Amino acid sequence: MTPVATPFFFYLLSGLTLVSGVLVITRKNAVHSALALIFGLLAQAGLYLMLYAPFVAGVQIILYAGGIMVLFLFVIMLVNLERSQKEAQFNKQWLVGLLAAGALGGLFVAVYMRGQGLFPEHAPLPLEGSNTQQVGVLLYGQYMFAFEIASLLLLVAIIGAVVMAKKRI
Amino acid sequence: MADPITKDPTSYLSHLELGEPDKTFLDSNELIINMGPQHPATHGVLRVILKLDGEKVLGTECVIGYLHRGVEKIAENRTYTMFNPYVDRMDYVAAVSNGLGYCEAVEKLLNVQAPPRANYIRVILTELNRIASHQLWLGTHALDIGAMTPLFYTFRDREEILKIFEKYCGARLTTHAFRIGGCQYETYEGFEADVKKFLDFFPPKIDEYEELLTTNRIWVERTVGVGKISAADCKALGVTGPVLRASGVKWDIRKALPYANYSEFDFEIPTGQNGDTYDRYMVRMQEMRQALRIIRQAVERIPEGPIMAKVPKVMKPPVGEVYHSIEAPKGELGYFIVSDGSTQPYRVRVRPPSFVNLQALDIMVRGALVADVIAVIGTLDIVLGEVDR
Amino acid sequence: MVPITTLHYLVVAAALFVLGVIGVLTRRNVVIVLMSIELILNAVNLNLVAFSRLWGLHGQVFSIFVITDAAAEAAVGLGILIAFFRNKETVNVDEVDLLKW
Amino acid sequence: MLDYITSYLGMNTTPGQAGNIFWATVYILVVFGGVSVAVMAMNWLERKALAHFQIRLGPMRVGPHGLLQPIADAIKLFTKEDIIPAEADKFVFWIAPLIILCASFTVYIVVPFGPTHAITDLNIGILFMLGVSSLSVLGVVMAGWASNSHYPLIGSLRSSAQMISYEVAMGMAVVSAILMTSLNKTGTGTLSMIGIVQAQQEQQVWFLFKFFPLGLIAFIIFAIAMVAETNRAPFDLPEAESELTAGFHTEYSGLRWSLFMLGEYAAMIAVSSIAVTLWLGGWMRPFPNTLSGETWDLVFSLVPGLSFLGLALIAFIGVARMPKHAYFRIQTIGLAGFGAVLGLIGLALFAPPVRDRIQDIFWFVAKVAVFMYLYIWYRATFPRYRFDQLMKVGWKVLLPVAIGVLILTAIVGVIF
Repeated sequence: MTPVATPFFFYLLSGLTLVSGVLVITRKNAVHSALALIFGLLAQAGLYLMLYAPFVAGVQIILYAGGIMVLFLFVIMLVNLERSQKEAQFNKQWLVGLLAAGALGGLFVAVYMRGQGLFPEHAPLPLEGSNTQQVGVLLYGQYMFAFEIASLLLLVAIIGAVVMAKKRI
Repeated sequence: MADPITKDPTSYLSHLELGEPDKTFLDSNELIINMGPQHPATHGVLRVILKLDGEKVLGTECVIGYLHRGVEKIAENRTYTMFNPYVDRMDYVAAVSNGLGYCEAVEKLLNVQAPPRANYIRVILTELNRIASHQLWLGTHALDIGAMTPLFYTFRDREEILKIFEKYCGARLTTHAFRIGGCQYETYEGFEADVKKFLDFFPPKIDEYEELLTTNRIWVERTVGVGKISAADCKALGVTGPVLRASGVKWDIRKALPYANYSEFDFEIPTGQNGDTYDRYMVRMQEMRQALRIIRQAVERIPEGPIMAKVPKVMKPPVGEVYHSIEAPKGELGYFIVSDGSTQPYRVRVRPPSFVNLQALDIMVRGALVADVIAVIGTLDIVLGEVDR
Repeated sequence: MVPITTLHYLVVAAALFVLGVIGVLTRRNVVIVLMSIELILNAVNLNLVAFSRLWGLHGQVFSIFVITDAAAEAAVGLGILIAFFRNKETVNVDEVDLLKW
Repeated sequence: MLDYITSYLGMNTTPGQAGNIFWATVYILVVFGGVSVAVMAMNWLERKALAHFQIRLGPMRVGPHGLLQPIADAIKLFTKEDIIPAEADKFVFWIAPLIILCASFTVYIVVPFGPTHAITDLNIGILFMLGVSSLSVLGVVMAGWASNSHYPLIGSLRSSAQMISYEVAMGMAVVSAILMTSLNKTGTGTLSMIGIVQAQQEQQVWFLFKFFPLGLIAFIIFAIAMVAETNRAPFDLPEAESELTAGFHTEYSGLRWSLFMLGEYAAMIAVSSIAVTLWLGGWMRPFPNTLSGETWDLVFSLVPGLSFLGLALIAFIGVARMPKHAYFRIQTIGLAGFGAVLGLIGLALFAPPVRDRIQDIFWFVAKVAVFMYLYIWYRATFPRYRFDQLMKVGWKVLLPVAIGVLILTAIVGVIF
């Protein structure tokens, strides 16, 4: 596949990602935030496709947009947030937080400015055609143990969520 | 029951023990839902206030009166004859039964007897009407549970009954078929042939309905064990009709206190054991077959003779009171009439089966799911015209 | 136009990360804080996938683990949120000041 | 420019893979337009077929045999007042139907109507389809929440729980089919929609019959789950009209409501095409093995034209049966014209170049149409499940069976 208009789509998708990121942290209504986050996640899936990672993009759509965000929306629907919409949206240390985040951003800028030359410019040929298979081989081969741990983590999370959220078990 | 004219909505919620309305339903897991009066599955203008925990029903409160026309009060300002058509408008899908009950009650008060031929005609029409009523019930009940098709099948076949009614008395629904003392009309030519044709036509149709539903897996899952009510609860609440019989009580006024000339016919009272929705369905299906059996006997034995007893033009029943009840398709339909000797009844009180049966709703749906409420409202077979009168 | 290099992706990821951090540090609503954490995880994912174009597929495999982790985190976090909301009728993070209630 | 346009025609791949923007746009327009027309046709067919199941006639007034009914409906819905409840969250209320519509139309990007007749062929095709079609649950949740009313809220909670639950069983069934694609000489499976059909072509068997009865069971699981996934009878609880009036779209009216319907029907066609691709050999004609050879190829390539001629014949029979009365003249002419158009299409399909290009699409569409008919049939026959029973079927019956089939498929695949 020859990529079409790569820079244009890169700027479009990354712009969407960042704008929706800003919306996530500024909206009053949590549902609007969630909606923005969903759009951000989808745009990011597009970025993954551009990075020749179709499998991750698919997982992103199914798990993140279709799974986790539904969970978020569910909880937002269950906890009535009307009261919290009327209260102050930002906490008292917001200035400190903003400064800290700014410092972090500055750190990133500095690192990228310094380390710009360290990235090899010519990327190796992407393995798009058999990407899923390669990922599968790695996942069930080299990272077998991590994979099992992840499944255990999910089990623990399920039990934990049920125990906490259910009134009577 | 709260006053339906009250503007204060919380006055309905008396026995649901509500505090202030909950802000969220996660917090308390309680949700108040207003089902009706404009709702596709409440069979008219019934309003049910449901208190839910998620989908589980914690309690119900029926609000009725949206179809109240003051039928009983109207009776006090009409003569006995003039009131006769009004009763048809109570249970409008079983108008013939209503008319029969009223006519017989007044006859009892006047102490006259309808002639035998009139009684046979009455039995034939009443039983036909029982079938029509059950057909309407089956169609709407199945539609409530989600099966669309039986509705159209039952309406197709109900049409045959309505055609007989129309030919007999000119009306299809609110027939006003009977008069005090007998029947107004002699049977039309070919009446017996029409009825016999229907008798042959209908049994395969019942099989067709049963084929669609009785063994349908989803239908069985939706109805077995749903809306259970014990015989003791039925008796305590005064529930009658197929609902009572499905709980295993062999009580049918046609057998217990025979009226018209039901004692001359040979038929059985179908009963169920579990008192759930499926049993009520089966009981009603059996009742349709039994009704056919009665009609067949009646149509074969129908005698010649007068159709009207001697009743005075101006009816002035002696001072006194009478209670007469018949087995309407929905249960015991009773008329209590007090006469002060004038041309107009002093008081008429109707005991409508739907109204009494509706009480059982709360017992039947507690702990069930929202979908079961619909199934139970369907299976109680209520007609709001009769509940509200 | 400048060809798109890995650095471009890294800059986007960094910006997303900073946005997430701002959200976590300044917002009071727990749901939005959790969503900001998702933003941070996504920024990490973007970094991993961008690097995987240079150094093989390990980054992509790791990003799948990160997504798994995000799912677990969201489930537990929202579970805590529901339990918290049931007891205190609020979703403000600065009112979570007791270890046990 | 002209070269650019014609250069694609010689290629043996989809426009998306060829990177040809012009043809990709054309394909997108054709597919989306075709799906919209199919939804309208489905609307008419559903009302008509359902009516005949129920001894009614269905729409008869607008156009001959109600053929113009969908158009009349569309005009009515477009001109209807668009009500937004005062307490609703306006933005979310506005965007929810769009999400459903986008989700159910986007999946058509990878639907393989033929070896070259797809907008593009992603190598995560099936994953993409499942993922994007699962996004419509977001629209449902938002519609229910934004309406700010109890019935839609319960409807959307039911709906999202149902869609998420059945997605699991559905995914398992799909995985067992994908597993079968890897059972060829090279041992590499594929997620690409075109690749899956080609795998069936290579292995000379529809996956429905592969490892009988394993493929069949997986297919049945998918066929049940897909009905639940699209909220159709007997799993139509989210919009169970006798319980929740109309479920999550109770508060919607006019254009927005029609967007929901459009999305729902488009999703039905989309999941059916997944089923066709995975188990029923996609665009392949029936009996490619037993009835092979030049003559049979020719015979089967005539079927599209013949079926259109058959439809034209039905239309002409309808013309002959029309009452001979001045009142029906316009209707008769209209029906005759419709029949003539069908007949002309049928004749055009006999021309060899058209025939070769079109028959893949025809077989694919014909197989999908069978599923569409099944949907209508279910709706006419079955009562509705209750919510807890629905969950029981999903989690306690379909999921274990699907996992069992998956494991057995893997074992059988390794052994043979």
